[in-house]
Order: sequence, then structure tokens, then C-alpha cells
Amino acid sequence: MEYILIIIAAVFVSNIVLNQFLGICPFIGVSSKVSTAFGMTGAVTFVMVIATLVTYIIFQYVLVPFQLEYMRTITFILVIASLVQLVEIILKKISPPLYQALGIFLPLITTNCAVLGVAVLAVQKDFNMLESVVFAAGNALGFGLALITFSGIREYLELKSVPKRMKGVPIAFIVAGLMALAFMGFAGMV
Amino acid sequence: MSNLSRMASGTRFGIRCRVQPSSVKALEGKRCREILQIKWCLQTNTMNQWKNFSKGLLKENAVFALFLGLCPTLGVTTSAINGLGMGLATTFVLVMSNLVVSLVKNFIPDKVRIPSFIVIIATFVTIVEMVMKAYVPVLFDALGLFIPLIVVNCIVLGRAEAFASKNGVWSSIVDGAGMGLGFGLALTVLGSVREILGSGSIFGFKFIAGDGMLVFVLAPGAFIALGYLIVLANMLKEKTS
Amino acid sequence: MAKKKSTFLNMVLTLLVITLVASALLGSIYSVTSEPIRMAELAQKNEAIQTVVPPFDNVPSEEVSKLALDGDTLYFYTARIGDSIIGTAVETFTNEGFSGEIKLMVGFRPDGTIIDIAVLSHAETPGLGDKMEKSKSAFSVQFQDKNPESFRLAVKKDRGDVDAITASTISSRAYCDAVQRAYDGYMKVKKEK
Amino acid sequence: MRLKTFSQGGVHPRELKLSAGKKIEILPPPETVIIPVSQHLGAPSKVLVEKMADVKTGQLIAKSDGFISTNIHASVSGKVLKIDDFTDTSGYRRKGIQIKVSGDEWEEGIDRSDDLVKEFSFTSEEIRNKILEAGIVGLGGATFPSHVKLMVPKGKSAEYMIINGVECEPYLTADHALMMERGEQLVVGIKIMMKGLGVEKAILGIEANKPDAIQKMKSLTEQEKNIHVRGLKVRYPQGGEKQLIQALLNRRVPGGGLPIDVGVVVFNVGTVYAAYEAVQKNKPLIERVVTVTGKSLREPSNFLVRIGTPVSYLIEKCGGLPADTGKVISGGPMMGKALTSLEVPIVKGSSGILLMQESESHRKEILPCIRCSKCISACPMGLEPYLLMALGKNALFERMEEEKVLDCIECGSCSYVCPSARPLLDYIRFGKAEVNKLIRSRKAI
Amino acid sequence: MNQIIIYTVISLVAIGAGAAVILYFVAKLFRTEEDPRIEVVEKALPGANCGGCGYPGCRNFAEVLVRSESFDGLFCPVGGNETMAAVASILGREAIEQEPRVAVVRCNGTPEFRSLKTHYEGAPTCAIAHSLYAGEGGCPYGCLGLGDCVAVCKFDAIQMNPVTGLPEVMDDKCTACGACVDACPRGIIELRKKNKKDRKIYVSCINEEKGATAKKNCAVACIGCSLCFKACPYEAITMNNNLAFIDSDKCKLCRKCVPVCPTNAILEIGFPPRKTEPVEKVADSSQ
Amino acid sequence: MDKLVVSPSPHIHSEASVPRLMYGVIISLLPALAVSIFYFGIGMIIITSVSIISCILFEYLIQKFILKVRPTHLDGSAFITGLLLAFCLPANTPIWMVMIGALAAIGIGKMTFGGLGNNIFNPALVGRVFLFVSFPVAMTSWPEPGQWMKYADAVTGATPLAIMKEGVASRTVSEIMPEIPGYLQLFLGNMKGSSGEIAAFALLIGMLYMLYRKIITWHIPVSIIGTVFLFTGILWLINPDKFADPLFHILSGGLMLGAIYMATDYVTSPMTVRGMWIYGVGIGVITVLIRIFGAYPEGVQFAILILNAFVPLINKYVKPKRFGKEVKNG
Repeated sequence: MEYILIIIAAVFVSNIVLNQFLGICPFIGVSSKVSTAFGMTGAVTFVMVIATLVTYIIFQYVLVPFQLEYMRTITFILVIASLVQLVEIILKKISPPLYQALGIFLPLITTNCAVLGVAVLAVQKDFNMLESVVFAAGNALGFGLALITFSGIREYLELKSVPKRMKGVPIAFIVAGLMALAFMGFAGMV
Repeated sequence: MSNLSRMASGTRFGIRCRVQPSSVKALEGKRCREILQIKWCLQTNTMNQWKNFSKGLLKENAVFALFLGLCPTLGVTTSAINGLGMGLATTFVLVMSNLVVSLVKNFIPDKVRIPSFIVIIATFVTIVEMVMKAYVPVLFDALGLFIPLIVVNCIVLGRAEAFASKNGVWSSIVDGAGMGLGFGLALTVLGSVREILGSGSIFGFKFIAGDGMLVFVLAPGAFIALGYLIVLANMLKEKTS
Repeated sequence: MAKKKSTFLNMVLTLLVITLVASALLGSIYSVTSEPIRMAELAQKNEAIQTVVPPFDNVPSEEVSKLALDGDTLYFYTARIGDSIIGTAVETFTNEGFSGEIKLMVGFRPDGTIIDIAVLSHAETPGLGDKMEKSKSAFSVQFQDKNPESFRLAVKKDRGDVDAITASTISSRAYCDAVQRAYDGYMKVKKEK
Repeated sequence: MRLKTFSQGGVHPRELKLSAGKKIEILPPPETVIIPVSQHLGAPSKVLVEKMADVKTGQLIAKSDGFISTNIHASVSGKVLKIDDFTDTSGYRRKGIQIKVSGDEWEEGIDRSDDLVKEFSFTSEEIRNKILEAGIVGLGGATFPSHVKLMVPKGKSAEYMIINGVECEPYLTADHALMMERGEQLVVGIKIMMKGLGVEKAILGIEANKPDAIQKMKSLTEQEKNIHVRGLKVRYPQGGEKQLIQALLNRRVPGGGLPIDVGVVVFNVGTVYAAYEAVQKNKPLIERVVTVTGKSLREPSNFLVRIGTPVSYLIEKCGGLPADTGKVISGGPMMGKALTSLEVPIVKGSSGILLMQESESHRKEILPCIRCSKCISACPMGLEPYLLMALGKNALFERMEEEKVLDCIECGSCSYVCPSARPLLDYIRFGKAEVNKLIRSRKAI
Repeated sequence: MNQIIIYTVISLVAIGAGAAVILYFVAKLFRTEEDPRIEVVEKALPGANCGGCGYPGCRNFAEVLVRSESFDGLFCPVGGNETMAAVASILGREAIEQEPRVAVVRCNGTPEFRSLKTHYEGAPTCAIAHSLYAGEGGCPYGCLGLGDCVAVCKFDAIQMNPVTGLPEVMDDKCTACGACVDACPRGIIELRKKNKKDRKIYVSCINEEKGATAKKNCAVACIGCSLCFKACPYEAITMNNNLAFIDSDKCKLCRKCVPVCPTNAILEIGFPPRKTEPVEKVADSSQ
Repeated sequence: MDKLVVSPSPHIHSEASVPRLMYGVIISLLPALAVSIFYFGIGMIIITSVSIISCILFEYLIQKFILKVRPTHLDGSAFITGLLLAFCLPANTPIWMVMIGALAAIGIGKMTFGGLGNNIFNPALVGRVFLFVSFPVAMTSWPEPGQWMKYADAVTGATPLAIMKEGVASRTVSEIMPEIPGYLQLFLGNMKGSSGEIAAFALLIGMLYMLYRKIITWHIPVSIIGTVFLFTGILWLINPDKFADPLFHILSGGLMLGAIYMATDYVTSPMTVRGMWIYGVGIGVITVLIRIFGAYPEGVQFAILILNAFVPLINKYVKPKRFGKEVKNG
């Protein structure tokens, strides 16, 4: 039950994108097509879960015993960066189409604050290992939900006569704002 | 010189191409080299550095034009002062990391380029974090999670990748400062707008009694305000150019 | 830009050197700043204690006792003038908040009367729940000089004596919950003594 | 009994059958006729006559040139004036034969009498040949060569023949008049076509707004146990092949398929009548019934007209062109083509000439799509016209193909119901053409 | 305190080195070959993704460029010679020279020269009007005036002139990407060589009908009389299907063909005014 | 006859037009408006007229001066937005607040996307939620019905849903019920609540009219109300002390208004019948989740906005039934 609550909280109540402002760059950047959004969601989920797990282990078994909590940021980002590059190399080999589709955004997962943010939050919230993983998965789901819905809207708006000045990024922000407004309804649910 | 590194200095093509290829032969190698040298001089003179610096303020503003570093932009700008603080912190990291990256760029193998840059950046971020915690704990509390997240701010890594790893030390510092201040400017503007509309105050100075439109202090207002600000910035850009 | 070919040796070496330099730098800065950081944190706590108990001449933040409660810990800081206890600041918490944990510092007279309350941290909605902060509304004033023995720490809707913050019943409830927890803990510790 | 109809989509415009009940009036030939060589789907016919040659009525003047093509005959007797490009309904110039009329001398062997010839003893092969010889095409408007339809492809078999007497377009009454006046001949025609096709069962579908025709055809076929007459609920586009088959037999022609895929072949009543004349009377397709109608027209009428007669001549015969005419349409108001000039000739596919008043001939202002989904409910093919238009506007033809734009039967129901008066069908039709181009270029590679 | 520094150094170095070792082996294990030049070439292209080169986007064009043997038929109209030279030097090849070009609308069917016979009320795009019928003026070759070319131009270089009902190209903005050429269902727009001061001489008509038919619909139609063909001293004019065509690469801008045209179908633009004749010409044509 | 008009087929058009549809909706809203005026008097008249006028005015100004297109402010859509916005505000909302709501509705919710037909979210709801989040205090003090001549000075209190929400934390449902008007009163609209959402019966009359005029189909309202009924019914059966019965949930709050008018907005609802079902069920479920487990007593407006965001995806993946199956290599 506790795990379900963690997931609901991460997906709906404090959605990582719409409420926590993490992962905005890919949210705006790779959301022009639904199919790409799905791919990105997959990549982020994969990286986020593994990254959270690895950083959790490093934090609990290396940094805490040696009283090096202040090294959190630098170690986490180092781990995440290496991990992303790993995924990139592997993906390039295994699934070139997906690699093509995600384009430059794969390396940008490194700088996806969502990944680092979730890793840091998991540590901050004193989760245990399983909780951390569930938390990461929930946040990835939340990211995916927001991203895919959002890409659906943007794909749709492509066919519509949005005023010229609003086209592209500005309208994306307005849509995101209205989605955030709608998601406020979930407040206080968990 | 390999093809790739020749590409790195875009200006050379400017020269090559502006001369009609048919007349290149007539010019002969010598004159060609002269022109190239003049061009190099131009690039390093002060005018160009000013350009280099000012582009970050509006034309290539990280937030309004490049749409980078959006997470802290939205996350911390509940008030003008928060925006300013975040902007300055980011500027520091940008300048320092640009400086270091441009210094060490030639010693770093390609495969570990990004990890190396990130370690450099993360070091400075951690320094900011510790210093802020020690001397301005109030601001540190307000900015919260977003201080460690400077490390993943796309502008910082983006500038290291796109600029500092190809340019000289001085240019890189100027570029970092310009970009950082532009970022700070954007954050302060957004913070001010949200503070004025959301709390009826500016830099903590309250000018209407009671609350403003709370939505602007909350997440939706951040997105909406930024959306319209980008439109305004675009209009401003069109007017100035 | 590929300035250098990536070989095993230079890859590892580069990372080695960079991390070496970075960590040395960080370590030294840490050693410089760790003391100011501790001081800053302490100062924050002392400030909070000062606001909720009358002037004292000891260092309450060094006279701490703890009580584990509801999966978290209450901290008691005793303030004295000379040898007489003039008040106790209780660092309390609640998880009932609208968006997460709320931490309060509640000052009690030795008889259990509330002196004052300060908010240490919270994540309540700006403009609504954050009115629990003293600087934002007079909500917390109503607790001053009330003894929870006679003053029911619950919002009026729940048949208590507390006027809730308008449109923020949940935050008000959480606030009461935290104060109640502080009071219960305080009484418990007193009894044990 | 509840009348049958098709199950999905459709609209019900005002019927306005102004010329209903009018007798078919036989028009004398005009002074000159222009006979285009491409009046049918498929390859244009090959011209056989030369300039200044004398021709007789019913003489073959252009020959079928390909598998999907057919013959064309002189509809009048006289002299060939020109073989040249003539402005057609669309204003573009297409090849045609202009004949100056003199007298009315018919080719030998054509039976011009009105006598009903019931008996026939031709094989299906012979029937098919006669139909090709006579140049018969689908007279409902599609103008697909009929002899091709009679040839069932290998591996498929026809079980039913459906005769389309629906005439679901508003205003038009040509088929109605034909059924009322030439019912007996039609029954013979049906039998001929059944023989030609080799089927045992035929169903004649007529919409309920022609009760007299249903009555008449029912009584005429009382003795024929293989021919059934069915009344259908009035609903546009019931005359579409796929809709008619579904209404009568509840079989759904697959997307991209033909009626024969579900064992059915459909003919228009006009086609069947032409087949009767070709087979029993040896008369090629040189004339057809045309409704000339319009609210302001003094006398809306049904005419039997020689192919090639100019539209202006017909309008004269109805009392002249009303002053408030804004638009002239060849065919019905839902699927007909607007004419750019009144000098264009009647062709095999012309079922009617409709004169719209100035006030009703303008389109409404185009408003933004409000996504009311009325076009989706109106589409008989289950397509999403609003989406297809948006895709067409953005030139996303691959996606149009994915969205099955080629299934569109161009009935116009979507444009008809759209409260924003959006030109949905315009874009869909354009998209179809582009998608077809895409497919062709793909095949070429 | 020094202990902490030591721990810091050890742990971070360990993590960094560990990451480097793992990355190295994985990179070795999953090596993929991709031509690094593609990326460089893509950066050299303008990035407008306009499709003027005939490929879906700049990235795609870059791939084609890298793979191609020579640059025959490969040209980026937006970036022009500069870009192609840049690409050529990246790939170590010679670029094909292409002289700058500009789009020209070859129809002069303004309301004063052709009367409208019908009124079009379908969907407001040329493509649909063209597929439906010959157009309001009756000329099956003429401009439909619904602005498909304007809509497709990414550089705002074409505008409809509300008076003439014809599109007008702004030479300074036109990049000769050819989008309008493809968009025009009638094929009226042509890319012609850009001359000094934007001077140009061209036959502003593409009607291939017989002279009389063409003239019936439009007073300034080319009637295929061949007078200009005979007047041209440089063999720049060809006659085909009742239509004259001036090859912009051969034309020397001598202006000899302009006055001989009986229907004023040849336009000269960007020249100083002639002494008197052109004024009379305009007067003639309106009769 | 001057020039022949040429256009592609079809050459005739049905009577339907956007203004006709829009004014049909307005007519169907009149009974509810009458009931609201009956209960809230002058306040209702003030906020309704302010809301409608400002919506139309803002639409006109934005189109004329910012977008520089031909204004379409009289096509009825801005009128409906204004009317519906007023319907979901308390009848004592200050005038300036109503105007901010109208600006958010028209400016952010509609014109930013390019006007009628382009918006993703229901404009009236955008305005309403924008106000609700911005001014939570003003937006949650509801005037008592029956104070005819009072506007800003009206006596306020909590809605039945809010009473229920506050109550169930410490008491059982049956203990709370006496504080809530009876079901007949709820049905007739004699309760505190947003000005236009109170009278279930008047809204139902409006729905019947719209169904008769074929302005809407029954799928969306029925699926929403049905889902709420079923979901709350199940919860009620599980624990009637903690969860109110389904009838209470249907008659109270903005469910009827939302289900009949907000969710059925053409522009922001799915195109196909199957899509409408998904959409309706989604709204119903989220409404109940927010009402029962969330912080807010009412969730319809949020639920509709959330599902609005999913509509493009629904339209992308839920297609109408095509005629006939596809043949391969056709």
C-alpha cells in the first residue's frame, strides 16, 4: 500500500514535471511527436530507475560511512553521466532507430535534472532501497504521463491555427501551465 | 589540420566563401593568408568580445531564446530575489567551469569528455552549495533542491560543450559571464513578474495589501508567465534587430 | 571535438587526474566551510528558540533532550536564567500537512502554557497554508498564553478552540496536531522527571 | 414494416423533386452537337471519322481503346465539322467531335419502334459484346464501362445483381421517370443483365419517396420470382454502391474492394434500360434521360436527349434561363459538377441539369472547425473528414493515406452538415488525388 | 579534518576511475561505425529544414552529401554557394558553381487584361481550384490567385498584390529554394538567373494554346507569333507549343525582344524607362 | 446572371451553423439562469452580466488589437463562455475578480491558442480554476440562497460537499446529513454553491432541450454521471459511515453543470462515441477521487480539465468504425 501511495504521489499529486519543475528541457524539447515521447519515456524510466538504485547504494554504503554527504552532488552526477553514456553506446548498437529518434536528447538525459533530482530526493526523503526504486519508477511514470499527453496536444496543435507568435515553445508553456492547473486537482490526495 | 578541426573555426569558411571561388586562384595563397589573419585579429578585438558577451543577454538568451535551464527558471522564481540569487550562483558556476574547461580542453579524450566536464562543473556547484549554506543560509533554504541541480542545468554543460571546448580562455570567460548574466536577468524578470502578480510585492516590498493572484506563485503560473514572457522577448528581439 | 584519441590509459588517467584535483579542492573547501555551516545551522535554531521562550542566559541548543515519537523525534531545549527553568522550546513536527512535513518550535512555560510558536519549515501552499507563519498572519497569535489543558488544540470545525486559517483547514489541523504532539511530549518528559 | 437503410452515417437533405411525375419528353436534335471522346472512365476512345465526313445517327465514330474503355456513336446525322479540343464542363479543353446536324437519318438495323421485345436467346458472351458495341457505361454518373462489370474476375463469383433505382440526390427524377414509363422494358433489361452476369437473383432498390415507382415495379415483377423490389428509407447517399449493398443485403464491401468481393454487381436503372435497347433493339447509347430542374425554372422537365446536345439548348426548352441563376450544375446538388459555361454538351454521365438561384448558390463563410463531430456521424464510410481536411491543408498526404482517405466516396455529406461550412470534401478530394499520385510513384519505384 | 579530505579523494577517484574503466570496455564491446562527417556537414548547412534541396531535412541532406560521389544535382538553395563550398571543403571536394537565382511569376493576367467569367467559391487554395476547373478567367494556364505560393514560402518573399490579384516576388528575400515552384499547380513560377540590379526580361505567360484561343481569354497572352524569336540576336529565345521562352542563362538583357511583342507578353523589369515607346505600349494593350 | 459561380460539390448545405448551435446552447441554459436568479437575486444578475460582457469585450479587443484578425466576438461562443464562467462562480464574487476570470478564460484559455476551435481546454473552466487557485478564500465562500438584494454583503457558508468533506474527517455521514439540505432541496437548487450549478432539475431540462435539438449527444453526460453514481455507490456500499450515498454526490456540487455543459463542449471533447465513453468515465472517476480522497471538496472542474488534456490522444488512437474491413493489396 505504501508503495502504491508513493507511486500515486509521484505520478499525480506532485508530478515531477508539472509540480516539481524537473525535466522541463526534454518535456519541451522532445514532445513534438507522440512516438518520440514514448521512446523518451522509456529511456528516462530506464535511466532513472537504475541511476536511483546505483546512487542510493553509493550514498548509503560509501558516502554515509565516511561522512561525505556533502559529496552527494558530484558523485551522483558522475554516476549518472557514466550511466547515460553507457545506455547511449548500447542503444546505438542495439536499436539504431530509437537512437535516431531520440537524437541529441540521449546525452541530454545526463542533464535531465529529473534524473539527478529524483536521485537526490530519494536520499533526502530517507527512503529505503525498495522505496527509492519505486519512487524513481513512479516519477518516471509521471514524467511519461505528462510528456505523452503533452506531445499528443502538441501534435494536435500542429494542425491548428495557433497565432504565429505563440507557435512552438510559448504555446507549449501555456499548455503546460494549464495542465499544471488541471493537475492541481490532485493536491492533497496523498 | 584535420577536416574536423578546420570546421571548428567557422570564421575561416566565411573568408573562403565570400571570395568568389573563380577568383581564389588569382588571389594566390599569400593574399589568402593575409585575409585570414585580419579576420583572426578581428575576432579577438574588443568589439567582438562585447558581442560575445551581449549575445547572452537577449539574442541568445538561455531562457528566452535557447530554452535551456528551464527547471530552475521555473522552480525558484517565486520571487525576484530568488531569481537573482539563482542567477548569480549559476553565473559563478558558468564562468568558472568555462574557464577550466577551456584550459583543459586539449587534454581530454573524446569518450570521457562529458564525464570530465561534469565533474568540473559539479565541483563548482558543490563549492557554491557549501559557501551558500555557510554564509547565506536563508537563500540556500529558498533555492533548495535547485542548487545541486545547477550541475544539470543544460546551459552550463551546453556552454562547456559548445563554446568553452572550442575557444580560448578569455572568450570563454566572457561567454560564461554573458550567458550567466542573461540567465540571471531572465530569472529576475520572471521572478519579478510572478512576485508582482502573485504576491503584490517586488523584491519583498509589498505594494498592495492582501494577496495577489496566487496562481502565479504556484506551478501553473510559472509556466504561463514564462510562456508569455518568451513571446514578449521575441517581439523585443525583432524590434532591436 | 575530438582533440585526442580515446585510449584506455588516457581515459582513465584523465578522469583520475580530474577527480583527484576536484576532490582535493572540494575536501579543502569543505574543511573551511564545515564550521561556518554548523554555526549557521545552530544560529538558525537558536533564533527560533529565542523567539518562543523568554530571554535566557544559558545555551539551550546545548541542553537537548530527545523523545522518539510517532516514528520521528521531538527535541527539547531548556532555557534557564541561572538555575531556574524559565521555559522549554520543543521542536515538533507533523506529517498531516497539505504537502508534507511541517516543523514547529513551540515554547512552553514550566506549567505547560504555550509561550509562542515559530515555524521551522513547511511546504504549504503559498498564500494559503503559509499563513501559519507569524509574519504572514495572526493565526499563531491565538495560541499565545493558552494552556492546552483547557484550550482544545483543534479547529472549530472539529469542535476545538482554534480559528482555522481561511480556506486552509488542512494546514490548520496539521498545525494543531504538531502543537498537540509537542504538548503531549513535553508533559510526558516532565512526568518522567 | 420498417424500411431498410444503411447503418452508418448519411444525411437527409430536402428532396425537392420538382420534376417528379413529369412525362419524359423526347427532344429533337439541336443544330450542332459536340461529342467528347472521353465520356467514360478509362482510356479515351479512338476517333474513326475524319473532318467533313458524313455520319448517320448511331454510327460508330470512336472506338474503344483499351480494356477499360468503350465505343462512342454519333447521336445525330450530319457532317463532322471539327475534330478538336472543346471546352468541357471544367473549362479545360478536351478532345471531341463536332457534328453539324442535318435531318435525322439512322444507321441500318436499329429498331426505332416503341414495341416491347421480351424474348431473347443470347448467351452471356453475346450480351457482353452487344453492350460493349453499344458503348454502354454506368449512367448513374460513374460512367464505368458496363461490359467490364459483366466480366466477373477469376476466383470471384456474383450471387446477386442489384439495380439501383434509389436516386437519392435531391431534385433528380430521371430514374424515377424511367421506371414509371419504361418499367416493362426495365424488367426485360434486368433479365438480360442477369443472364449476362450469370446470376439467379436480382434486387431492385427504390427509395420510399417514389411510392408510385415501387408500386409499379412490384406489380410488374410479381411473376418474376428471381427479381425482388425493395423500398428503402429515404437517406442520402443510399445510391452509393457500398451503401446500397449494405442496405439491401447487409454485406459490407471491404475498404479498397469492389462489390464483387461480396458477390454483388450493381447497375443503375438507366444502364439497365440502355442494355435493353442495345440487346433487343440494336440501339447504341446515343441518348439518355436528363432532368432539367431548378427552383426558378419555369418548367422543370425530364427530357430524352441526344448525347452532345448543349446544355443551353435544354434550358431553352424549359422556358429559358431564369434571371436569378447563380450556378448551373451538371448532376445533383450533392455530387454534381458546377458548369463554367452553358455551351458544354450533355454526355453519357449527365443525369440532370440543376439551376441554382443566385441566393442559394453561394457557399457560407468558412468558420473554424469547432470539432462538433457532425462530419464523423454523417460520414457513411466511418472516416474523420475534419482530420482529413486538416491533414490535406498541411499537405500530410501519407497520413491521409493512413486515415483511409481513399475509402471516401465523395458523397459530400460531411460538407453538407458542417456547421462551420468548411470545405471538407474539397480537401479530401484533393487529398485523394495526391495520395493516388503517391501510390503510383511508389509503384513506379 | 584531513581524514575527510583523504576519504573524499579516495572515494571520488575510485568512482571516477571505475566509471572510466567500465565505459571503456562497454564502448569497445558496442562499437558502432558512423561517419562523423555527417554531423559536421549538417552543422554547415543552414538548418532551415526547408526541403529546397529535395530531401526531407538538413540532416538527411547531409547524409546524402557524405555518401554521394559528386555534388551533381545536390545543391542547397538557401545556403547557396557559400554553404556548398563549406561542405565541399569538409568533404574535400569541389562544389558545383550555381549562379544565384530568383523566382519569377510568369503570368500577367491582371484584371485589366482578362475578364473574369466565373466566380470560384471552393476551398481557397490553388491546388483545389486547379483540379476543379480552368479558373475564373478561363485561361487554363493562368494564375489562380489563391496564394498557394505565398503560403508555402518560408522566407516571406512572396506576397499577393490585392490590385492585380497576382503574387509578387521580393527579390531580396527570395532564396530560390523552389518551394513556390513546386506549390504552384499551374507551374507558372520559374527560377531564373539573378541579374545585376535585379534586372530581368521574361515572357510573362505560359499559355500553350493556339494564339486566338489564348488571346480570347487574356489580352497579354503569348500567342506564339515568333516575332521575339526572330528579334533575339543571342539565340536565347526558343519557341515551343505556341509559346516563347527566354533562357535566362543566355539572355544578355539587350531588350530587343520587348518592343516587338504584339501582346506585350514580354516584361522588362529593373531597367531605366525607355524614351517614349513603353508608354504607348501600355495604352495600346488596354484597347 | 452575371458570372456563374463555380465550386466543388456539394452545392447545398444544411441549416446548421455555428451561431445557431451556440444560441441553442444559450437557450438551453436559460432555465438554470432563471433558477439561479430566483435564489441569488441581484448578485447573480451582476456577475452574469459582467462575465458575459467582459468575455465578449476581451475577445473583441484581443482579436482586434493583438491578433489583428477579424473579430468574431458575436458568434455566441464568447457569450457561452461568459455565461458558463458566471455559472461556476459564487454569486457574490467581486466584479474585478469576475473580469480577471474572463480575461483568463478568453485570453489564456482561448485566444492564446488562436480562438474558437483551436483551444485544448474548456475556456470557462480555465477561467474558473484560475480564479479558484488565485483567490481560494473568495472562491470558497458561497452565499446562502434567498438573499435577494444582497451582493457583496451576502451571508456565506460552505457547500454541502464542503460540509461533507470537512465532516467525514471526524464524524460519520449520518451525523453530518442533518446539516445538509434534503435531496428535494438539492434537486430544486436550494443550497449554497456556485451560482449556476445548484439547480439539478433546470440543468436537466436544458440537457433535454439540447438533446432534442441534437446539439449534443447523450454519451458524455450519461457516462460521467453514471460513473460517479457507480463509483460512489460502491464506496457507499463498502462503508456508508464514511462515504456519502451516490444520490448525494450526483445532486450536489457542479457535477450536473460540468457533465452537461462543460464536458460536452465540442472543441474540447473527443470526436467519436467510443472516445466520449473513455472521456466520460475518466472524468467521473477523477471527480470521485478528488471529492473523496483529495484536498478539494469538488473535483469536476479539475477532472474535466485533466481529461481535456487527454482528448488529443483519445482522438489519435480511438477511431470511428470504418465501413468494411480492409483488403490487403487492394
